[in-house]
Amino acid sequence: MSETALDAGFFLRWMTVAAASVDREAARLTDLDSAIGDADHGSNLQRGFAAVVKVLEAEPPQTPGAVLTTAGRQLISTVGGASGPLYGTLLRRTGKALGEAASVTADELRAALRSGVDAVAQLGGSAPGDATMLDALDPAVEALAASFAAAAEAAGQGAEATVPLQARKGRASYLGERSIGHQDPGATSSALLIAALAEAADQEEAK
Amino acid sequence: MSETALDAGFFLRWMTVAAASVDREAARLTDLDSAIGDADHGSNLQRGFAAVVKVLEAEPPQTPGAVLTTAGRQLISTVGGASGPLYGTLLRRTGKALGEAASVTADELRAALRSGVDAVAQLGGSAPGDATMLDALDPAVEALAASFAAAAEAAGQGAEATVPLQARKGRASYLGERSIGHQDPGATSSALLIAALAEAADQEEAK
Amino acid sequence: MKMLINVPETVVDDALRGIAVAHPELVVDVGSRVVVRRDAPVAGKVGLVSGGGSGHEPLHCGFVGVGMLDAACPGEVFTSPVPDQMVRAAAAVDSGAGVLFLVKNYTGDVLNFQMAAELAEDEGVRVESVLVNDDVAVTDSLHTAGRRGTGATLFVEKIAGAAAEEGASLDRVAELARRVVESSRSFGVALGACTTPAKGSPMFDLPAGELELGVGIHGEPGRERRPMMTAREIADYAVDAVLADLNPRQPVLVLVNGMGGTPLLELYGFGAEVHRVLGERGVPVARTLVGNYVTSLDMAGCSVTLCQADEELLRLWDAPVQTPGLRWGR
Amino acid sequence: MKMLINVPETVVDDALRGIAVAHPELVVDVGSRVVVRRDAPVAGKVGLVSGGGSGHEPLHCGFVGVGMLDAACPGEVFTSPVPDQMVRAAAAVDSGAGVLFLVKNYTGDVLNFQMAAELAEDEGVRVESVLVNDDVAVTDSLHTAGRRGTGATLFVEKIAGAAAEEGASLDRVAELARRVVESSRSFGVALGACTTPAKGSPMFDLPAGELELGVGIHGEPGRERRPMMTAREIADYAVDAVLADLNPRQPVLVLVNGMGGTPLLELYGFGAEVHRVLGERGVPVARTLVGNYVTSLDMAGCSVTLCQADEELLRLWDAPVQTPGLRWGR
Ligand SMILES: Nc1ncnc2c1ncn2[C@@H]1O[C@H](COP(=O)(O)OP(=O)(O)O)[C@@H](O)[C@H]1O
Ligand SMILES: Nc1ncnc2c1ncn2[C@@H]1O[C@H](COP(=O)(O)OP(=O)(O)O)[C@@H](O)[C@H]1O
Ligand SMILES: [Mg+2]
Ligand SMILES: [Mg+2]
Ligand SMILES: [Mg+2]
Ligand SMILES: [Mg+2]
Repeated sequence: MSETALDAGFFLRWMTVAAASVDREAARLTDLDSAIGDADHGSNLQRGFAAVVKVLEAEPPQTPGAVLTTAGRQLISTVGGASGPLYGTLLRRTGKALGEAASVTADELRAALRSGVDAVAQLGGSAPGDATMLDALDPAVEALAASFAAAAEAAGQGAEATVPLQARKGRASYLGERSIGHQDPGATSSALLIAALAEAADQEEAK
Repeated sequence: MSETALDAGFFLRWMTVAAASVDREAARLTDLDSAIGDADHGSNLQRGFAAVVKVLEAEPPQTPGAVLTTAGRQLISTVGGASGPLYGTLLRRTGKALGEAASVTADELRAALRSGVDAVAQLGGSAPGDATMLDALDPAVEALAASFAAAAEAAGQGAEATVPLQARKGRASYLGERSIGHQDPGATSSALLIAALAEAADQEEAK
Repeated sequence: MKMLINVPETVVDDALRGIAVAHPELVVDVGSRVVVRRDAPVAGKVGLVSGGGSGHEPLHCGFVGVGMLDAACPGEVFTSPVPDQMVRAAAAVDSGAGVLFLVKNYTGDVLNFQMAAELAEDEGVRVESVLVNDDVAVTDSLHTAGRRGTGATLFVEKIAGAAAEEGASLDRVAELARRVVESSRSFGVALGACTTPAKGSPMFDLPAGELELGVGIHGEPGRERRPMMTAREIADYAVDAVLADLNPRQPVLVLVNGMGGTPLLELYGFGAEVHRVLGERGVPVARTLVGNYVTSLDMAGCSVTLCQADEELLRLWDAPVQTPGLRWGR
Repeated sequence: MKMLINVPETVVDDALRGIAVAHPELVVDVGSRVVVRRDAPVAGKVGLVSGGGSGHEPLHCGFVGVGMLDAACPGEVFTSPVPDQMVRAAAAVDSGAGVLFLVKNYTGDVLNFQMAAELAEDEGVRVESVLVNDDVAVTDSLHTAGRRGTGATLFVEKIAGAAAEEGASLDRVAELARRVVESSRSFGVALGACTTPAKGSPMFDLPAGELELGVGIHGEPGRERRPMMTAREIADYAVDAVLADLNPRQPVLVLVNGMGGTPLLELYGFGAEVHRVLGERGVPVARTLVGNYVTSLDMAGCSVTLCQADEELLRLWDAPVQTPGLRWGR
């Protein structure tokens, strides 16, 4: 894993790339959510990440931790639904774990993300295998030990792996066995989030 | 015009044939009404004539006049809508004009129908050419001077002649020019009623 | 088209049985199809009777109660009731002070109420009738059946009901009702057609991306079809259509009425737009009612009714009312 | 799918502006998306706050007023509100007697209200929360998100609201609310799917001639699809589903709820069938409410909620209430 120092600029880029990607894929996320949920996941995250970019541009935080806690707070205040508190908590806890350092290593980021993902599991009372965002996030954090690209790859596979699963948390769980055969919208957006992280890292290397 | 005496039995048969014909054509009448009205003309008359047959069978009146006034009263009490009072009045006034005779001639029937149709025009404030039932009834009464068959023919033509007319009375008038090009449901059911009269006359002759 | 019914033939009777269990304060005669407030006839009080085709609920059965109607006569779906019903209702609510028939202007309603009035008078009941004709989508001329009765019916029944409850005489209640009619105009819009149980399919074809302007409440098509408009544009169009025929010199009562199939969420948003136009046109608003009151089964769409209200009408509008469909005060 | 809207993005704000003009007795903060009764905070009174996704009107904003909620927090359509809204509402209605959050059991509502409760407590407001979970179509197990909150929300808000209005303490109001939750179960049926403004097309495909059993109020598909049934059969199925999970030893409150797109005429007929089944099953009925109260935009269909009501609950149910959506007494 590269030892590049990741500064606030890197995290700002991550959020900007993530927002663009959510914006692009909003209709697909909403379609996935309409099959097994209530057809709002795309517009929820679109609204949330647009607000995140706006607040980060207005007053860019100076540390990686502050970028993520600000973004997380903003998601909580604007998304609503299940995904607002969950994604908000993911970023806030990750940001808190990064502390006040001006830059962090990839390994530090991985450890922080671990505590963020654990906080999501705790808040949601969920575990990998329940066909939720955790099915993308959890393997992504593991794979991050290898590389950003591997994390993105693992998140994508984790999202796809929700297709044969029966949902046990969130709205999709109401469908019982009828939820089998559908990809979880939250796992899909989590894969986008991790892919955005890898893209931000690519841009970093290209600098 | 034949000088056969028309007794209560003849008028009972007219009503029975009319009821059967309305029953058979109810869907078509409702379809015509849905194009320029509120899609109930068929079920309105179906309900009404079923009640007419029921009351006439339960206690068959002894004179032509009584058959028609009973039928008319029953239509008023069961049909509702515009057509209930109008058809009810048609039969009641015709029946009243026939008086208490045990049998009547075709000419007497024609004169009685004339006063029935006039009563409809008065109650509805309408005249031939307004694209209503009068467009079938009025020419039918005239043609009855020749024969029952001619009356049925004239009523049918009168109904068809409403197609190019703009409705000026009843619900269809709300459509303004958009009512042009549709056959009036009430004119259509009036044609059925007169055709039933001709059929009853045919059966009479065949006896 | 799927419906929550048993068979089309029993829809009205089934509904009346439901009204009976839900509203013990009403006497529901299912066989005769008459709904009467339980304390009728109220001594010395003018009896208010209305009725019309079913499918417009809560109108009229849902407006029976203290401060509004004494009885309602529901016909088959979209078919006016028969005179027997009104005669029976009149007998049930007449305390000797007379009975007022409130009649929406449709040929069927007019003719059946007219016959009923003659029959009831024969039985010794003094009857007055007031015709409600507020729909500006229909021109009132010699060559039409005249403007339809739609949303203003609610204003008339409420205000006349309040006056009757206060003990006003038959002539006085009738005069007030006529004043409300003269002061009220409506315009309706459909985004989708309704389906009657008897027909089982939508009453008219409305292609995606078009709306029907100037519809009534019986699933009749309107006078004009246009490409789909925004709530803002529809509010402009409807309010201007009403104001072309009504020039209020006093604050207005506003009814933002849903046709049945439009969510309340959308209706409130539309209500905001109606207020905006009225503001832009300089028409002050006294009261606003938003909801599904004069419906057309599951038709998607809305109507706007304005009633120019002088102080007396406004006071009677604000008076207590206790019916299944409209309730406030006391 | 045609809607009476401007653009999907402003639907909730537009509706709030409409609620503001139609209900001057409410304070509507459109920017913060909080609706509060005008006299809040009422001295010494526990503040009742609820909220959830929009699209269920009159729930919740239409249940703000005397004898029911002190404040409501509407989210985007079918999306739970954000904690900032509940925190602001709690501050607005807390008289010092504490605030009760009434939360429908959906992951989003639960998480957002939970965060809000923590934040409000940080600001010195005492907060209790009660979870409403009445929908028997969802089994309540470790392996699901638990039964959904649907029709019973109306019973909980009404009865807790009456207790709070009488001056009951926070603990007491919360205890009563929990008793109503435990005593209530619901079952819902869709004849047609609803359309959200954001998606613009029906949320699920329901072929002609089929219905969806066990639906929630967010346009989620249900658990089973069957060939179309009559009102009679649907009533049998829904009531039996509820009674499988609730064995009332006391007379029940019955809510025959429309999902928004089903005409009131049909709903009353369905209510009669629900009464018939209850009679056949030997369940006495104390009160019946029929109407569109907990809706799902324009979804065609209905739900049945039963609440076994002891004398205290019944008395509180009958207590006066004055809100846009529910009004009686006084
Ligand atoms: N308890 C939970 N734990 C983890 N993730 C969850 C949980 N509940 C829901 N989710 C995730 O949230 C996603 C749905 O988000 P969204 O549609 O925005 O919210 P809502 O379900 O409230 O409409 C699901 O696809 C799932 O990945
Ligand atoms: N004023 C009138 N004079 C004569 N006939 C009329 C008048 N109004 C309506 N009709 C007839 O009644 C028919 C409609 O009957 P029906 O559909 O049963 O009643 P409604 O219009 O009340 O639904 C019309 O097609 C027309 O022929
Ligand atoms: Mg969702
Ligand atoms: Mg008709
Ligand atoms: Mg009709
Ligand atoms: Mg949602």
